[in-house]
Amino acid sequence: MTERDNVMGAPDERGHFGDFGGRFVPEALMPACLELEEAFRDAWSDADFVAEYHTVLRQFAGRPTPVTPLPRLSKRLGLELFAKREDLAHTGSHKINNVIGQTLLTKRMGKPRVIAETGAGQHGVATATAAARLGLACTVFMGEVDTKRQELNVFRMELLGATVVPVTSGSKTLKDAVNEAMREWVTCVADTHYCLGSVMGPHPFPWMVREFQSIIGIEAAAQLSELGVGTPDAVVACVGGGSNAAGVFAGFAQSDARLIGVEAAGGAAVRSGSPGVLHGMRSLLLQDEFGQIEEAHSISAGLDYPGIGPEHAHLAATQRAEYYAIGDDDVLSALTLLSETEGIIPALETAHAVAWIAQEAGGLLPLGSSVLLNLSGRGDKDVAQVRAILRGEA
Amino acid sequence: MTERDNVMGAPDERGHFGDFGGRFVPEALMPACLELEEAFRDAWSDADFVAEYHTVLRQFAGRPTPVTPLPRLSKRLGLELFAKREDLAHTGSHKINNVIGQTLLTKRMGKPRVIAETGAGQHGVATATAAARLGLACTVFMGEVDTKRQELNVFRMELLGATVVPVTSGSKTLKDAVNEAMREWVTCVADTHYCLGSVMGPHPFPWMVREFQSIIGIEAAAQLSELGVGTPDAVVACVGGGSNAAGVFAGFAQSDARLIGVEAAGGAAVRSGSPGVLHGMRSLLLQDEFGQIEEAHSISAGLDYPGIGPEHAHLAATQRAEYYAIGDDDVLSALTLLSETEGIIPALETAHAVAWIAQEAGGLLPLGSSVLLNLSGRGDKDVAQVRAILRGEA
Amino acid sequence: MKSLEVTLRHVRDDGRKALVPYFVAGATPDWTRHVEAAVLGGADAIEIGVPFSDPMMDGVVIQEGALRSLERGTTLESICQELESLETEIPLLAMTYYNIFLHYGLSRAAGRLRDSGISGAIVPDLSLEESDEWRAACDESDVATVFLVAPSTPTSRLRDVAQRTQGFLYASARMAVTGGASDAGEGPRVVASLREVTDVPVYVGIGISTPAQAASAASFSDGVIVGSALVKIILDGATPSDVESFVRSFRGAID
Amino acid sequence: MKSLEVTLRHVRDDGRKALVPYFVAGATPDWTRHVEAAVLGGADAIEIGVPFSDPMMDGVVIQEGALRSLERGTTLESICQELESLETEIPLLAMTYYNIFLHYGLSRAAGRLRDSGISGAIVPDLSLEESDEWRAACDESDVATVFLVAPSTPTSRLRDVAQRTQGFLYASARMAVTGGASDAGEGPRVVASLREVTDVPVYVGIGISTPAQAASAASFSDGVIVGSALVKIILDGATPSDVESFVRSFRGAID
Ligand SMILES: Cc1ncc(COP(=O)(O)O)c(C=O)c1O
Ligand SMILES: Cc1ncc(COP(=O)(O)O)c(C=O)c1O
Repeated sequence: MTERDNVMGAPDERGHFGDFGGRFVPEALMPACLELEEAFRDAWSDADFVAEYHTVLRQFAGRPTPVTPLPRLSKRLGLELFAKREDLAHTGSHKINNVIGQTLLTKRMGKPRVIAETGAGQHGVATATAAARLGLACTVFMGEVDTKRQELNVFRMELLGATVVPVTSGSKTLKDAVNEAMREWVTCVADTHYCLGSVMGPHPFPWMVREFQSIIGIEAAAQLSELGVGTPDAVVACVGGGSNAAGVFAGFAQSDARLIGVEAAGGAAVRSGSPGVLHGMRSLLLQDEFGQIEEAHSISAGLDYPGIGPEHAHLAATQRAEYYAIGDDDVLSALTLLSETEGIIPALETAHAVAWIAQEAGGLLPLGSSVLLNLSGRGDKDVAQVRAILRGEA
Repeated sequence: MTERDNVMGAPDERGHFGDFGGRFVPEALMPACLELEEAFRDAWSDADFVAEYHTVLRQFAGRPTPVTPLPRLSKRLGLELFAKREDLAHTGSHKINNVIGQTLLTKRMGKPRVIAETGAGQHGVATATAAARLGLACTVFMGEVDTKRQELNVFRMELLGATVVPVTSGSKTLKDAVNEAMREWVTCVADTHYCLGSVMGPHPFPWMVREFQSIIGIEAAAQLSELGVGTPDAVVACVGGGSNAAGVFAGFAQSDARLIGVEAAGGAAVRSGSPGVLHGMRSLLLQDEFGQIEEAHSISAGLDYPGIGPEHAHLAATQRAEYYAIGDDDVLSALTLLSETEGIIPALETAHAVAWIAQEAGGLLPLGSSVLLNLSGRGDKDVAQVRAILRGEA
Repeated sequence: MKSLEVTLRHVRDDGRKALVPYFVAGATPDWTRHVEAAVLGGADAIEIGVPFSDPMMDGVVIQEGALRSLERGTTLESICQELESLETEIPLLAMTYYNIFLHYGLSRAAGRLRDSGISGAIVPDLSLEESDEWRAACDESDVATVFLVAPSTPTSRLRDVAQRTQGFLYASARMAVTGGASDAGEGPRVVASLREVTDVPVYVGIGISTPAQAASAASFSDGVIVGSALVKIILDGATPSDVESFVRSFRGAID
Repeated sequence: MKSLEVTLRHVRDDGRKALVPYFVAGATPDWTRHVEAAVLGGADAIEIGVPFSDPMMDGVVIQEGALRSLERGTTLESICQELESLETEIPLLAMTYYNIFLHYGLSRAAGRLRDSGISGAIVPDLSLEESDEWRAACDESDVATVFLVAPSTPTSRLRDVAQRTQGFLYASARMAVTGGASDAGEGPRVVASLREVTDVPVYVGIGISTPAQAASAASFSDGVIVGSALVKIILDGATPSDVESFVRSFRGAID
């Protein structure tokens, strides 16, 4: 096996991707992590489970999502652009892929309840959705600040029958919602699965979530071939925790495509972070000189996280993937650009990837390059915020 | 050809479906209607055009949308329920099918601009989307009352590069937006296509829009077969102008399936209307004893229309389809029901169809019936409104 | 030939350009006085607009007139009743949208028009293709059906419309709904094309809001129709004598 | 055997139940006085909580303590410096999350602990599986690594953890983060299982907030850890003498 063959393979038996990953959790949660790992290994090698996962993705979540050529934006930028349309998946982003996998696994483990953390609410809505579908009880932890910023997503979760718990500790945002979900999990691990929303947390989450998201890249690779494109020169995705990026990268890890992750400048764990341990994993984190975790700051709640999934830290360290950062200012014009030229309003998270492509066309992306943009989510959730910003009200 | 074979066939050469339909427009618009009819006939029999239409639906709009079994709701109601998932189409409803057809036709006719009417904004957003994709200029007429109720949809259209014109005449809602779009069209018909949003208006619109929407029913019939269901006992859709209903009915017109349209009680043109002429068509309309058109009143802006497409009037007259009405009160609980049991928050429009199914399970729908619900759109656009109502704020 | 056409051909044969003012019936309580004043001012025929909730071919002024009229409770029936007391020799035409007649019943409507002294009807949303029933009903009651043509009407179609119209042909000067306009529009071209296919009188309307515009339109046609400009002064509070001098100013310009 | 364990085994061998109060270092300016008071009150060892921004295993009280401490500018270094002036014979243990040590450098951290008189460390988010590096660093500096077990820990795993822990085994009485609880939890069962696999001293913690609870826990274990209940009175303004009598009340109960 050459080194390339092993890129984005399984982590080692303790969940390490090179120097990163692992399982840094209270002993109380270790058995649950071990049980989950075993359940996942077992399910993922069970053809029936895999078939059910694919059936639900197809019948319920709307997969495969298409790859859309972007002719007008391509012309504008001098590139050959394609978008993998996770915005068309049920609930409006790639998050549903992961929660469908995890809720099916929850059922298989015989647990009647899931908990989840959420920032802007996308993962919370997705989890509440998948839980409703299977009749699982669902509690979502959300920073109090975010429950106020995203009232409507709170209400969507409630409509779906979930209970939303505002988290008042720490910075009252995503990072603290994870802490609180972990604290809750300790108390109910016997009958509750913690449905983590990105490729982060203790082993097996970063690996499992990547596996559940790899459908994105697997589909996209096949679709690009059908379109006659073959391997694109670059695959570009925004990175919060890194699940949509990991999912799309997975389809191209063994190819020659450049893999490019775009972080929010205010949450750029690769560019501005250093190795550390948080939320059960060793990865790159924003932290101060004493190892206290710093708050991330981004216009997009979904990228407002001070860490990154451990596999990304490893892909960065081994230089298989490149990571760049985009500031808030460039995000809005990228959102408008894609909307006006192609009729697709992207999520603010996704707009980071668009902004990077627009900025680097003719730069880091030579003119004429073929580029696959992972269009991780739709912008409907962000429209009120964007409007307020553009009108100078926020 | 038996009578059934001709159900939902083409209208007569003047656009009549039985006693309904036709072309009641100012002479100034007659040439445009004739030109459009010719262009449509020509395009629709041109394999290249049809192929392009299908390619765009697939690559851009996310078709085919899945048929989703609804096991938990089925069990609750004692039916065998399936949903055709138009909520997963790009922009969140079936409206995109029609506008993709019409904008491609606009390009083919060499016109650089489209105009459209919109109520809640779904058709406006869809039109702005398809126009952006093709680089067409786009102006959307929207009742002033609706621009205020649906500020965010106004902003979405603007993000997509469209101009939104608030209509201040009459009741300042959908009906008046159509009037105003017609008035505008008179002034610019040479270079502008009027992209009508439902199976209404003068010939060829009701026919053409139904053809562009029939993809819903055609796909659904094939998908139900794949699921081993074959012909369902009933196909149920909500009816505003009637485009999603016509689209899904088209796939089952020649089958034994009952076709059931559900109107809003406050806009029930079949139950409470009478024959008349409005907006270029002869159909069933809500009108007073003097032939003045009455305003419709519904919790859902998309059903807030005093008429119905002429083909539906004909299907009602010939009893091929049945039409029922659901009041506002039953709509909210239906929305909650589907959300909680299946993890799908439907549009308020769609919730009318859900409410009817829930109400008639064991009644007009015998227990054990197989039922296809056309899930015409997602409820995200309505969440703020529903929340305000449930909290007693609206 | 319907009485309307006989009368209007006489007007033309007399070398006179026809002047046809338009009123929204019922927009003000004294609207029939306005009509009488217009007759005094020199009108050759009068268009009586019957208000409809959804006046798709009308601009803001006539929309406003229709709204006010409907709010006052105006109906086709009330208009016909009020017209019965109107003393005038010149032809009256009803102008409204098809649904009003359809709902009243086509034959019944045509009869009611005739009984209240109306000899013609203009139904802007009734296309030639859909007009058989209405024309049949009108035939029973000697009511003329006046059709419109527009700058967009192709020549082949002009002939068809001209063949079916009765009384006169209403030539829209521009691609627009009713309302003021500052330019001359496409009237000359439209009328010239019509001359090649018909000898029915051709009146020009849509956007004629000043005596000068009327004079120009009359120079190449058989008559002019003045709508929004007149409705506007009425909505603004014009007295019957204001209306009379308004109409007279147009009369003077086109004679 | 690390010094910590030698000391704590002596305590047990003396027939004494160990009392281990927990403090958030730096939560108040006079926190070292509180520690001294606890020693006077009868503590057998002290847990020194080093505040971390994201205390995932802690409930609201200790979170609040950590927040206050961080706002006061507390760092691992500042704590160690302050401890150097503390005069006490009983063992001190540092309790914090792994990132604090990792960031400081593992060997450097272990050395710094030892130099400031700390002989053990409890790192609740450091699993056995990930602990090799830290234990190696601690070995260089005679710092004991204390592991936790929970009611969820299966028997097979209890043995592994017990084999690796140094000084004592921290048995969580319940599936919960730190904070008060009203019931006895699963302490008896957990401790009983541990007795079958190890003779290392077993202390019970998590949710012990009253002397009565402490007495009950001490009856089946070798010692008790009292955290949130103590931190709470300190955050509420307790003086050193309040702390002393608080600890004394627990001492009395377990003796
Ligand atoms: C649309 C969208 N894209 C991206 C992200 C970032 O998450 P991840 O990096 O795990 O894909 C989010 C998170 O909420 C999201 O909603
Ligand atoms: C989701 C949805 N369903 C239904 C309708 C009603 O339109 P139609 O009857 O043409 O399908 C609308 C109109 O806006 C809609 O948005």
